[in-house]
Amino acid sequence: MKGGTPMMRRMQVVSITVLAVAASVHLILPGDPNAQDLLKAFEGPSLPHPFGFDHLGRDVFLRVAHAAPRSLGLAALCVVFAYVVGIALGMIAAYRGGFVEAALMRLVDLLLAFPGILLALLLAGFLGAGPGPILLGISLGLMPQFARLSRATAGQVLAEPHVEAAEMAGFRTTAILRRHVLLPVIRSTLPIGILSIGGAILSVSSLGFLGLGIRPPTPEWGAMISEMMPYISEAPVQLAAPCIAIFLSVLAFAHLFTTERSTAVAGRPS
Amino acid sequence: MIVGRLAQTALVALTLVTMCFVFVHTLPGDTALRIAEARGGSEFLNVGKAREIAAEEGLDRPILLQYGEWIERIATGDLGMSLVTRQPVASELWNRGQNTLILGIAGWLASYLVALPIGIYAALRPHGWVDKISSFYCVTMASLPSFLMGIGLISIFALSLRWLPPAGFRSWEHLILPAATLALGLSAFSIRLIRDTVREVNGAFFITFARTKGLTASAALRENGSRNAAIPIVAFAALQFAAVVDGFIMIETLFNFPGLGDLLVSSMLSRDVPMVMGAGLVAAVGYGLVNLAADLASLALDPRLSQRGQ
Amino acid sequence: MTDISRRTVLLGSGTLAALLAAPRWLEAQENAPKSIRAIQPWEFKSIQPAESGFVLNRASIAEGLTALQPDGSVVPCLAASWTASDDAKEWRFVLREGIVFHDGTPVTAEAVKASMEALLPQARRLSAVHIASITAEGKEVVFHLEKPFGPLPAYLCDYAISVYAPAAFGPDGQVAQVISTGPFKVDAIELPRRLSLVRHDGYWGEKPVVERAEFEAVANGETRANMALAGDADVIMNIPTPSVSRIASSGTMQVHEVINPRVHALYPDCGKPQFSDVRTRRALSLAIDRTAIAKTIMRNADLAATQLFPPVMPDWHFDDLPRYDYDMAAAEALLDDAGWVKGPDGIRSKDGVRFAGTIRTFPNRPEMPVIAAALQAMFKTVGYELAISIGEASAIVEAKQNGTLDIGFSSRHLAIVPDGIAVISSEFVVEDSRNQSDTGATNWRNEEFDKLCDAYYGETDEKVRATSRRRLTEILQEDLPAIPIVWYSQIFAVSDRVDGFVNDPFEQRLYLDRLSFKA
Amino acid sequence: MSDHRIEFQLDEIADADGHRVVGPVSLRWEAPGDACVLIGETGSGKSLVAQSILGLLPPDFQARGSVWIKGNRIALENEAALRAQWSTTMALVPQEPFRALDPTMRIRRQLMQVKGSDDRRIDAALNELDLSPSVGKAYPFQLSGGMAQRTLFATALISDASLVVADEPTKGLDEARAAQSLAALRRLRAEGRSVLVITHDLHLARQLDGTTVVMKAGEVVEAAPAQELFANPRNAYSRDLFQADPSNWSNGTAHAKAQSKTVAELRDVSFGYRVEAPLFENLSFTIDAGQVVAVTGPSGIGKTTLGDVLLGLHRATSGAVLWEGIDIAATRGTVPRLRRKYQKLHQDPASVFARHRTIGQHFVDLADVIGGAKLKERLDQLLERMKLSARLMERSVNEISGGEAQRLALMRILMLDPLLIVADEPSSRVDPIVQRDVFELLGSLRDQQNVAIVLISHQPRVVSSFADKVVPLDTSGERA
Repeated sequence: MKGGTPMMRRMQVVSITVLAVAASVHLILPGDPNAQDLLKAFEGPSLPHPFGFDHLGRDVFLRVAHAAPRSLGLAALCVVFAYVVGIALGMIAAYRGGFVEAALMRLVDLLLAFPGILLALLLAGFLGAGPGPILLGISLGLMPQFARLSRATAGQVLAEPHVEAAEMAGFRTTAILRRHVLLPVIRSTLPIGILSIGGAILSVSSLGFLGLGIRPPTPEWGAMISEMMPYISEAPVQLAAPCIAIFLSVLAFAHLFTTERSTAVAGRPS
Repeated sequence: MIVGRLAQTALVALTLVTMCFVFVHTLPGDTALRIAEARGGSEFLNVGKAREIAAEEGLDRPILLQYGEWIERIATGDLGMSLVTRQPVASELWNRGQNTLILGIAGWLASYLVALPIGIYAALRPHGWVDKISSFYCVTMASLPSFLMGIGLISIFALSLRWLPPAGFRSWEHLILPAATLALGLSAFSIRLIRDTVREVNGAFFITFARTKGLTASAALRENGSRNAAIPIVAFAALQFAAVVDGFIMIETLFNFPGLGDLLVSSMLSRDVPMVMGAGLVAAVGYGLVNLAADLASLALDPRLSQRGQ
Repeated sequence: MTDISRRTVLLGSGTLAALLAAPRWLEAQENAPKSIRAIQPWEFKSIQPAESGFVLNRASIAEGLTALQPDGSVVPCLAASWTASDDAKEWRFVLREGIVFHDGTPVTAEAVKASMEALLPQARRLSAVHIASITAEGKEVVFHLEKPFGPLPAYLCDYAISVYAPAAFGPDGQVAQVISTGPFKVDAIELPRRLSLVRHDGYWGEKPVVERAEFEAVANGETRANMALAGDADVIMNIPTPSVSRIASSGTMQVHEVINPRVHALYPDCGKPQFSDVRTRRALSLAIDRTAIAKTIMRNADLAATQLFPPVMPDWHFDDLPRYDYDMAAAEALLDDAGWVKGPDGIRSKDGVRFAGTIRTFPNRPEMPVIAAALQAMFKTVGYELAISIGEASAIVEAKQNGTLDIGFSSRHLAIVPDGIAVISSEFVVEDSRNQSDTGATNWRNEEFDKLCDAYYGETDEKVRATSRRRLTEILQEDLPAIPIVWYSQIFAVSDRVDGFVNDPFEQRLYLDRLSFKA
Repeated sequence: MSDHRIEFQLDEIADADGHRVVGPVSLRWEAPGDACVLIGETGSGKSLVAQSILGLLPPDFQARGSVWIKGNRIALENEAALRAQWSTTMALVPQEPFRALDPTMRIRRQLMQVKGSDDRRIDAALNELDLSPSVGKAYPFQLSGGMAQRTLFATALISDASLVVADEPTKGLDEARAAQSLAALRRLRAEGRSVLVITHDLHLARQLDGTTVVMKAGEVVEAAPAQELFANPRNAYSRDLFQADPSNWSNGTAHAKAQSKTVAELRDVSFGYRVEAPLFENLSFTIDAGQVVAVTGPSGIGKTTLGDVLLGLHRATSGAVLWEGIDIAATRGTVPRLRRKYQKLHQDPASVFARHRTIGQHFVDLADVIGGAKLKERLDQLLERMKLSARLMERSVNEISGGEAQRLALMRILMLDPLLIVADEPSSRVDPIVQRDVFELLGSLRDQQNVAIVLISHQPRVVSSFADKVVPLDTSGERA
């Protein structure tokens, strides 16, 4: 996170604050996010209940707050999983070359051809709704870009003389990969990894919106939006709250690593 | 290269279709019962009826045999009949595929018609107001899930202003909102890429050197820049086009658009095995063809690729 | 530098214009004569009457010998009249004069007989009738039954045995082409979503006012609500309740509501230790705040179920039946009585069995998962832990088959055959040849109930039948093999452009033929 | 002032903070076809001078001064006015030709872009520079480095420029190709174009025979006509610089030991990448301990690959490589032990240290193969012997000078107690003074530790003064 203009640095501080608050605010809030009181349904915002009540009389603020660590955590977990597997595959492909590389990269192409939502949909049917299929579906969708990027970087680094020098010194392969290749690969892919968390939040909420998210009544932003959609005119605040939560957290991840180029790089073919 | 790409496409398609097949068959739930429900509705479901369907359609035979038969049929170009509608899969795929293709092309084209001028202008006037506004736009759009964009567009243009229909596909007006949803999402990334690429090319030394030959800045950029910038942009555009398949499921659901994504999901839910496999095949082949087109475009644009073999 | 971007802009707008001008093939459809556009939620995946006949009847394409009126009465349709023998084993239906099929061929007794014979094997509800044979005698179609069967005219309203022309059937005996007798005939079918209708000029009754109609399936309720808000159709069926006030206030379409012969009910597995004791079923029923659910979720307090059958089926609805109370204290007391003890987490258990289970429901009717979520909280208060599983309806049947069902939450149409006995026997009578549905009560058996049902079919004395109905509903009320939650109201949005809308609570027909455009 | 005279007066070039980094420099071309040559080591500011005259200074730099050309005075502050001279009075022949050429455009079209260009002029220019007309149809990537460099000269020749600025016109080129660049510069002069050449190639400066200006740390230390300057440099730095040139090295080091022990041997070795024609075939030679074997030949002939085959980094297509008489392909068991004894001194010494790690970490790694105790002992010894500070160990490669990198790279190899070192173009990327240093070190290694050295170079001048044995690689692949 070195460098950047003061504006960018300020944005980073704001982003980190937003994410930290989002991830922890539920800890200090009293009350059960699933507690319902049908008589309070659609009650508007008030001071103790700033986002009002939903169609089942549940406190929307509580639900948004409790959904945050789950959505953010799940998204981050998807990326971590995809990232670790992706760069491992990428580095192995680059190091081994030949058939291994060709086979691994065709596998990656195959995953790219497979629509991520469809994969999650299939897996949800297969494993039942819940975090498991979301994790697998989204991770498998994200993994190819990390594998490709890290293969490219690892390929470049492996061609550098310091790797050759290390090989000539007779070091073990794992030592060479760890000391000479891993860090440059992480450096070149980590910003995109962090940016992808934003995308993963979008995917998690999209799946939630399609009804494939976490089992009810556990709160989840996408599911909350789809639940509140019919009441758009009656309960606009209750609908807007999870929308804004998604928007802000994705925005926060986007600004964690804003440089001149990074925004576009995330979606860039490698 | 083309042959290689085609072979790869065939391989991807086969694997994808096989995965679809395996998935549909390993999904929990009784296939025949699902088909019975899809045919006759959720009420008065009957296990006996499901058994009849299973016997009629041969669903109780060994899975490998069913798979083998499908592969054998596909080799002769026959996609079979839908288990649910009992209509030919091919004609349904053709109808839906057409719709999806029209939607995809419209959304994709619209996004580039907007992104190209904005991206180029922003690149030539860095830190100007177009650059700033477009950066803000990109970050904002990239932070919104596509379903929220779609809901927003429906609320404004269909429900409040009543300019455009909210759902279905009966006229070109029905195309505007889903295509716009698609375009907004795509342009968030393409504007940035175009801006960065054009800026990079504009700063390349061969542009400066061309200017030392006596060319004006705009002439140098036009003559030496456009092709160099086009290479990564075209590659990215093709990648985005191939990636819209993912967006279709959401957008077609949201707009009740009779396309391939919607078909894929509904046939998956109703366990319409031949339809799922057919749709998977079309998706994979489509993806492969788009990539092939991208390769050909790169080949045409980048002499380093086309002349290497000579 | 500017000339580049200007050039690109010009190029861009040119292409955009070309793109927008291109789909003329789409515009052509808009220039077709004005037609009525009706939207309903159910996709039609086939043209077989047993499967999608409800759509063909609803769209006024197909008709049967008898018909069900919006007021619940069974009236002559293709049959002008009918008579039954005293033992109710021989039924004669006299056909109307001069009726023609959509293809212009006359409707003869032979044709009706052939159509009946072709469709009966698939028409599962009709298997309750035990038809020995059908004969065509002049203008009469005669049904010879093995057992006496009083409610036959009501059973003949079933869409699965509407009458189709001889030319409609393919060589395999399946319907290959939709050729029936209704006021509209099929112009084009695009499975599973679109049906184009054109006026059947040879119709025997009052001919449709408009020449054409479009009948379209839009499965997503939200989308239907949006279409209503945008005024994108003339009649829209199944408007989701939350959108009603919005549509009403938007002024584009009128909202019509009527209570249907339909109920949303829980089907607990009475064989499971949690539910084998009727006290536990009663306790759960007591824990349900039906009024709150009806008010906040269904948006209509009148929909809180007081018994299985809603008032729209007066023969089967008894105002003086004891109502379902909402009484948490009584519920807890019943459970304590039954030996279910609350644990530290507030969930009860008995003999190591946890008072917990999964409710299975499906999202086709969007309010059902919401009701399930409401139940989840209500049951938790009395110590029952409910997990929710939302999937396809067939998952309930399957769970029932393999014994994994705890509670099914389904919606049931009570009057596809207008006599409630059809649904009662198929839902609650076990090991009966008439039980053609696998969606009903699970592991519940009541001998008195079975006997009463059996006798009801052969009974022709209306007084005896009324007593039986009373007793049957009482048993259901006491023993709760199904726990009704709410009834259902059909909500239509109807465009201001059209006149003549008929609101049929039985969902049999949309009466598109009565609609006309306002001048 | 005469219309033909060109005069350049640079008062200073200041950086963003206003500090002077270069200047003052004044150059003058009395008659058309005159040449000025700026020489000096990397970082002496000679390239900035060239950029200032063309109005191409990097954004943060600001030049003060003026240039008189064709009777006009143009202030160096006025970049727009300088740019207006492009092609009509001034032309640039940049270094790194592949960055200067549009990769997607055929050469002829790129030449057509020059103001006032036409087919006749292009044909004439190509002809003058010994380029075949087919070059016009080629894309840049299809050209060799030398050809690409000459197409840049062609743009200058086609233009009307009376002053051509050539930046490092021989950088990275082998001797034969460097000679072509020299010929091109002479052609330009013969055509009446005045030239300004920026180079660290003393040979080029001497051959071009114009006014030669020696720069150090942004300042001119000496300026005189080439013959005079080279024959009799007055400034101490100039003398140092000239002394370091390989052609001035004292020949024949005190090396005459006849060691019989063979460290490595190549037996009928051939190598080629899969589809292409083999780079070399049936090559055989031996390398004895304490011997210097030079591998020479033009660029791209496979010298580096030969070195890699010898080091076991590439596997020979046929034939055998033997280390101490053991075939490295056949006997896997003993090879790992010998592995670290066969080392390579890379072309760019800094590149053997990963940028993301400190220098010290690279040395600590060696404990894996030589053990922790030995590591400590040798490290201290070698630091002293190489006259290097222990503080360097904490720095990353970006924070050390080229000379230090060279010594550290060599030291890293010595830690492994090598039998043979392949030195790959050890002089091509460094300034003459550092270059001489390296050779002195290598020489002492050979003498004191009996290390065999394989010297890969395209500079016969370097080789002749140092090697015991020469293996020329050319298309025939014959051994000496």
